[in-house]
Amino acid sequence: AQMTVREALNAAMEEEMLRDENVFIIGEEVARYNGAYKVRSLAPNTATTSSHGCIQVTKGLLDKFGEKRVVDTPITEMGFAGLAIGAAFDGLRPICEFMTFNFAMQAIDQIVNSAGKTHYMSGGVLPCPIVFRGPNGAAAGVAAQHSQDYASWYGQVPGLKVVSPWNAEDCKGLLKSAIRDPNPVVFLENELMYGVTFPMSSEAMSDGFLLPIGKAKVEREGSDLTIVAHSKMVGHSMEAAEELAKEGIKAEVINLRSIRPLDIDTIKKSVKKTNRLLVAEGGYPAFGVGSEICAQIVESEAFDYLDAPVERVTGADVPTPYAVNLEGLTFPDTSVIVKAAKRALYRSN
Amino acid sequence: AQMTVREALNAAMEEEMLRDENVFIIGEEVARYNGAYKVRSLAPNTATTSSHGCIQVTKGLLDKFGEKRVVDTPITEMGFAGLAIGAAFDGLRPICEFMTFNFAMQAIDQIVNSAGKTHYMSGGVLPCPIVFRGPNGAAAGVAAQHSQDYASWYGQVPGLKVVSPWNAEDCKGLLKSAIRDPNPVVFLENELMYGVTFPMSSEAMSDGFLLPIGKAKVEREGSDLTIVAHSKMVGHSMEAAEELAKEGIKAEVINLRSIRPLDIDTIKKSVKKTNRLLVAEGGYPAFGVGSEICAQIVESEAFDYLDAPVERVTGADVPTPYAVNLEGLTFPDTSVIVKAAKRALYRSN
Amino acid sequence: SEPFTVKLHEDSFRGYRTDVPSLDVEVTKDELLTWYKQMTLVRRVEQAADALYKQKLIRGFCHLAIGQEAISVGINSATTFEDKIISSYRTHPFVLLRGGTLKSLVGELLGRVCGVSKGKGGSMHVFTEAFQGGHGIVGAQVPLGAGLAFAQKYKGKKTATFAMYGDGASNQGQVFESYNMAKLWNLPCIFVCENNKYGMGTPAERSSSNTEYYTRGDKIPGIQVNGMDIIAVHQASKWAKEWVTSDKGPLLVEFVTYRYAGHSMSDPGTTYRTREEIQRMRSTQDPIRGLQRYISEWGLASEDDLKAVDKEAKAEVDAAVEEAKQSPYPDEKELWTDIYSAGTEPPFMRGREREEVFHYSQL
Amino acid sequence: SEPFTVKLHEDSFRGYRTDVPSLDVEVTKDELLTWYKQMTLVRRVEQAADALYKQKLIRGFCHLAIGQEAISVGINSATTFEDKIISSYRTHPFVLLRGGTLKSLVGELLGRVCGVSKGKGGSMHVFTEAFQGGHGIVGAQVPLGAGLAFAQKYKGKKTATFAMYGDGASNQGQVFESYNMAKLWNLPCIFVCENNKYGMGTPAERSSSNTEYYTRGDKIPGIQVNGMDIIAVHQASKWAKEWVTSDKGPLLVEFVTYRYAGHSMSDPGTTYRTREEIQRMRSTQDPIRGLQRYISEWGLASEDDLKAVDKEAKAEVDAAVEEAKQSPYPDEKELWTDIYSAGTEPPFMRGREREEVFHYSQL
Ligand SMILES: Cc1ncc(C[n+]2csc(CCOP(=O)(O)OP(=O)(O)O)c2C)c(N)n1
Ligand SMILES: Cc1ncc(C[n+]2csc(CCOP(=O)(O)OP(=O)(O)O)c2C)c(N)n1
Ligand SMILES: [Mg+2]
Ligand SMILES: [Mg+2]
Repeated sequence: AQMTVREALNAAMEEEMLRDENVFIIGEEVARYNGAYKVRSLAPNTATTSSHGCIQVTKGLLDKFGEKRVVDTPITEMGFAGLAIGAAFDGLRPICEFMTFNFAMQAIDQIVNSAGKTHYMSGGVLPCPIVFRGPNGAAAGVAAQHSQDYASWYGQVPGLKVVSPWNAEDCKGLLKSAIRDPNPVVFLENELMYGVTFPMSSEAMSDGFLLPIGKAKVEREGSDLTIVAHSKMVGHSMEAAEELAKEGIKAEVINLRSIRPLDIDTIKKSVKKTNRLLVAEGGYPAFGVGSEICAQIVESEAFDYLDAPVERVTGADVPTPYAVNLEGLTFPDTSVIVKAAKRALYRSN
Repeated sequence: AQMTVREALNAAMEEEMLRDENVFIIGEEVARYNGAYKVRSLAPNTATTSSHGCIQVTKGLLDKFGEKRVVDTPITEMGFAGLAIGAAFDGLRPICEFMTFNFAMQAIDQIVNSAGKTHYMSGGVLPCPIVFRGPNGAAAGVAAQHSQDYASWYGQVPGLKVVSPWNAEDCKGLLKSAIRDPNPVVFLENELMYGVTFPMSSEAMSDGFLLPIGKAKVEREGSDLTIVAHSKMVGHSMEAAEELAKEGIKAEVINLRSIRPLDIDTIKKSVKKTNRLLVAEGGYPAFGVGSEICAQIVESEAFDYLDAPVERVTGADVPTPYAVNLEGLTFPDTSVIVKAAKRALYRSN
Repeated sequence: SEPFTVKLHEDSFRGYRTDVPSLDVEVTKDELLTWYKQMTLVRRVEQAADALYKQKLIRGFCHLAIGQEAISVGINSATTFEDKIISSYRTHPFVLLRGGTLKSLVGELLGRVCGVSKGKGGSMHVFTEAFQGGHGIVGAQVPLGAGLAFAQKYKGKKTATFAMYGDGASNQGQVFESYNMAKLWNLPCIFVCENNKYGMGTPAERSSSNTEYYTRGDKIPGIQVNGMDIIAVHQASKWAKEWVTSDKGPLLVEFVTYRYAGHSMSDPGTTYRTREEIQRMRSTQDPIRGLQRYISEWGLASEDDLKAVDKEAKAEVDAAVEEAKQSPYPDEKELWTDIYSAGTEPPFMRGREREEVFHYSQL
Repeated sequence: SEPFTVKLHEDSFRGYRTDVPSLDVEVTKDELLTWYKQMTLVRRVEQAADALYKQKLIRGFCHLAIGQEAISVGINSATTFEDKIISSYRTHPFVLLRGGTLKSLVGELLGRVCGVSKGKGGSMHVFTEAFQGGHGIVGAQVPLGAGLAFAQKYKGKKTATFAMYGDGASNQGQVFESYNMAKLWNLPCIFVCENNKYGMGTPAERSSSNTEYYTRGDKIPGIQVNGMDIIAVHQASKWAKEWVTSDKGPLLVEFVTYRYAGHSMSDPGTTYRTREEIQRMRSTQDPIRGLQRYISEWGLASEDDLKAVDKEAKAEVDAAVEEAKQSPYPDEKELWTDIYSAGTEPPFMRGREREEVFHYSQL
């Protein structure tokens, strides 16, 4: 079978809502509005218009579950995130949708301080089973304020779990796990991926399909170089591996899936085999996912296996510009990964 | 001469307010309330009570400059930060104080999106000369929500400059530079340092004393190991260097001073000399200052000079607990730095 | 004991878009004596906290509710443990009133393992099964409270949430966001503004363009209540609970009160208000003395009886303080527990350097 | 030309805690014709944007102000370039009205170097010296506006700030925080709610527990204005500016209006409202036709004159679109400029991998 990322997310929510009365969805335009908040996506291999605001991600759920469980909110991120957290304190299992994580920045105090820290500060008295989800990072042509990647920010906070899926299976299996997790989970989708279709195994189609949070997946095996990526960059990394293969280079591609917990063991194992590491991500370079993985590898026994500097492929250190040519220079693509990969293999320069 | 960190900050503001009519201070309890919001600090070599909320940092300024220029706000971080940014858009030079940067999380959308990105998004039409300041990281015994270190979060954002001073000279020279800087500057103080006295050179006492944002300072020269630190950890690093010296180890200590721009050149130069690097910070370990410095060193020519893995000394990966014994295990101190330093030198384990 | 009716002072309530609760209140002797005892206990424990702070046994912040005892006791008296109460950092009383013990409260203040939050939260962060905390970020608890009410409604429970905040906190945007959602969705949420006239050193008039806090909910009706009179607080809280549980939507309740001490222990509390003002409030408005006067007037207990209550409270508190002091600090393993729910942690977490690693298999 | 007095419809204004502006408005023929021309130009350029978006020449979001032209033109007519105006992402008109050219507006939409923001901001982020943007985070512009007003007061200027937001945005907490500070500090800030009945797909009643937006400032007086009548908007804006510049503190102004198109270009705009509703608004309330009727009624211009204006507007827009299309994309160096003020950048910044480094010495 096949599914778009959007359908996979939708299915995950529907299945979990069927399974557990306490699961509900809350956010802006999640219920009545039918997919009208879109931004045109100019990325190749996506539909020309992809949904922004995820309305299409929650499409149909209102009809199936009614207004009690699919709740449209006013545009008050801090307020409705706090409200959802309060509901989780009482044992409900909210799925709190942000139109994008850029808008969640208004609610980040609630996510980090109220959801992330209260369980600890209360010595375990107040649980917080909640999922915060929505598109993270850049869409196409929406400029600086709408294009930030928050993986490392949330990933920094003990008390949160942070997931950044790539394909439809990831989305289905990880979102279902996130909804069942008794901890607050930040679930970072990618708008440019919503319309992309992926194959689904029959296992993945079943409503019992769960993927473990905190485990990376080796998407492609290889022996010459390890490429670690999350979200949309996994796709580019797979393409890069394909290109490299044409030149006889065997790249191993690891789909990180979770940012916290970070599955460093899988990466270490791979690096010990390949002796070369490249991390690809779409966010700002500084204090990013690549930096952390590099640091963890360097301070581990894998350090001694490194035959080349760890390469970081990241978004450029600029507020995302609108102009198409400049935007093109802002985010990495397959060719940038190939370039850095070859450098790690000393085949260029 | 000598000054506490608090006095140095106060002097910097007073001098710049005298120099430029457009500089004003805005924040909670900055004007009328006289130093009453304190938390007891139990750290050694600080006064038993140190100011929280920086009231004492702005002490006396109301009397000198009046209510027009020293503005008490309601407890509305997002609102008054936004208001201050709006004022900066019109050419004023606000010093926007947060009682702590933990509370600034409510305003972080304004800081990042409105202050940090608007100049770029407007192609330079709207300037934003503003300083956001206040204590960052942990005070003593205030638990998880009041103890986070935001250096790497803000440091990630192109468009912001981020300063994290250590001693009184740093504070004076860097705060004055921050106030004069035409860009938004996030100025991260440390409450546990407010009461600490440092010597001040006569140059530093003058009202023309400016330190450049983006330049680190070698606080102590050495040849065996480079210790990079910012804020309070510089003091611990200096103590650690002293202890190491007793065993004949010559540690070089670099006071980072700025988080963005990050002065990697000074670090590289040092690492090429010492071949060993340790980074000490008070924040969470993941995606932190140490991770980024490690990554930048690894991807630079300095990588080839490293004779040992880069060591990161950080806060523990836990929401800060209140209990004194647990809190003690949460933040690094001199002995943790010494331990990791010796490991980098292969003198332990 | 037998219920009887007392008449509140006619200034006890003011209404906005609503009538006010009846001034005739039905009470029993037992109730009144219980409240007396509770308020006395609350004050005693706050005084003990004051002393412990001065002895440097309490760290960080410590905010006392002395002067404001009628509010916690009065709200509690009108609710069951099925109702939810959520508030700020000035909430020691609710621990005692809602399932915690004296020892567990004091233990928390001392950071001991016997504390309600196992010593991890400290003074600002106290919780029980029936009290949802204990929150240190000003204003953040208000949407959380609206969420508790949301859950009550979702579950079809006929219970109420009291979401409490101060006069200073009342200006936080998220408070208005919560009002709006609660009204739109008809949540059983009582927004309680504990107006003690100051937010830290800022008098209400300097923080709030409208200091009639009960009128700030726009379309949400509100009442103002004399928060120094326990019977008025009780009556108002009962009425408010009745209001929201009969599906009339949210309500604002402003309790006008006064904090005797500084904002927190490190604030002398006398730079932004006069000693006379404090003295006047203490001598004319004190909630414990006020109830004492009622009790004497109505002949429900003798002065000696009440003195005995006070003495007993003091003794209980003293004993609890001693017990709590004997309680150990949390085990070092507790550093790592409760970050995530037990059994759902990552395999390990990192300490301050790469060799400090905690493996959950060690638990 | 000679001023003459016209009488507005008696429903044009409603007041909250204040009288309303006079219904007698003094206008001149020149003014009316200018407004006609401006509204026509605005509509034409929005229609051009619509077409360009459909041709995929405009990327991302594109929000049109068709139907709402009277508001930008009317506010602008009551202000000078010394006044400040700040708003959301639906703000193309202000570029034209306040110092930008047609080409610089269209160029921005196309992401060309001739754009008002050098192509870096796009449709949502347009600015001129006299228009403070152009902000995409809903609600964030409101405290920014209060800050502009703060600066005006600080500098002792007798000017006003119009801080604009939508019916959906009106529920954002920071809007209330801004009200409160503006009232406390008596800022010359006019809070303008552009109530076009929907925030994206949500009708006002589902987002706002009080949909009379002009009454939501609590102690701040407010007026509601027919936002489809340019003369009413002009009159209200003049009156509002007069109010805040005479130190009477802030004011709320709600303009009741309607957006003809979808929320943004990707929204057909017909799933959450009926086609009939849209049609009714267009045919009975259109601001341009409304002014046209006045002009004919008062004999200020012939139908042909007005048609000529329209034709000219269309020609101007068409020409600007062609010119803008000829404008190059920004030079690649522009990726790196304006992150920091020129001359205060770090020595270099990092691109997507370690060899992509931009040294500012390259500039
Ligand atoms: C978001 C945030 N800003 C600032 C603070 C610091 N702070 C703690 S209590 C307080 C005053 C609150 O006053 P009020 O709401 O009246 O409550 P009261 O202390 O009088 O009970 C402030 C400013 C905080 N904890 N959180
Ligand atoms: C903080 C934030 N949340 C959500 C969005 C997405 N969003 C953009 S416009 C909009 C609707 C705003 O409606 P309204 O304020 O009525 O303005 P209108 O579009 O009608 O002019 C939403 C939800 C955003 N940009 N920022
Ligand atoms: Mg108060
Ligand atoms: Mg609208």
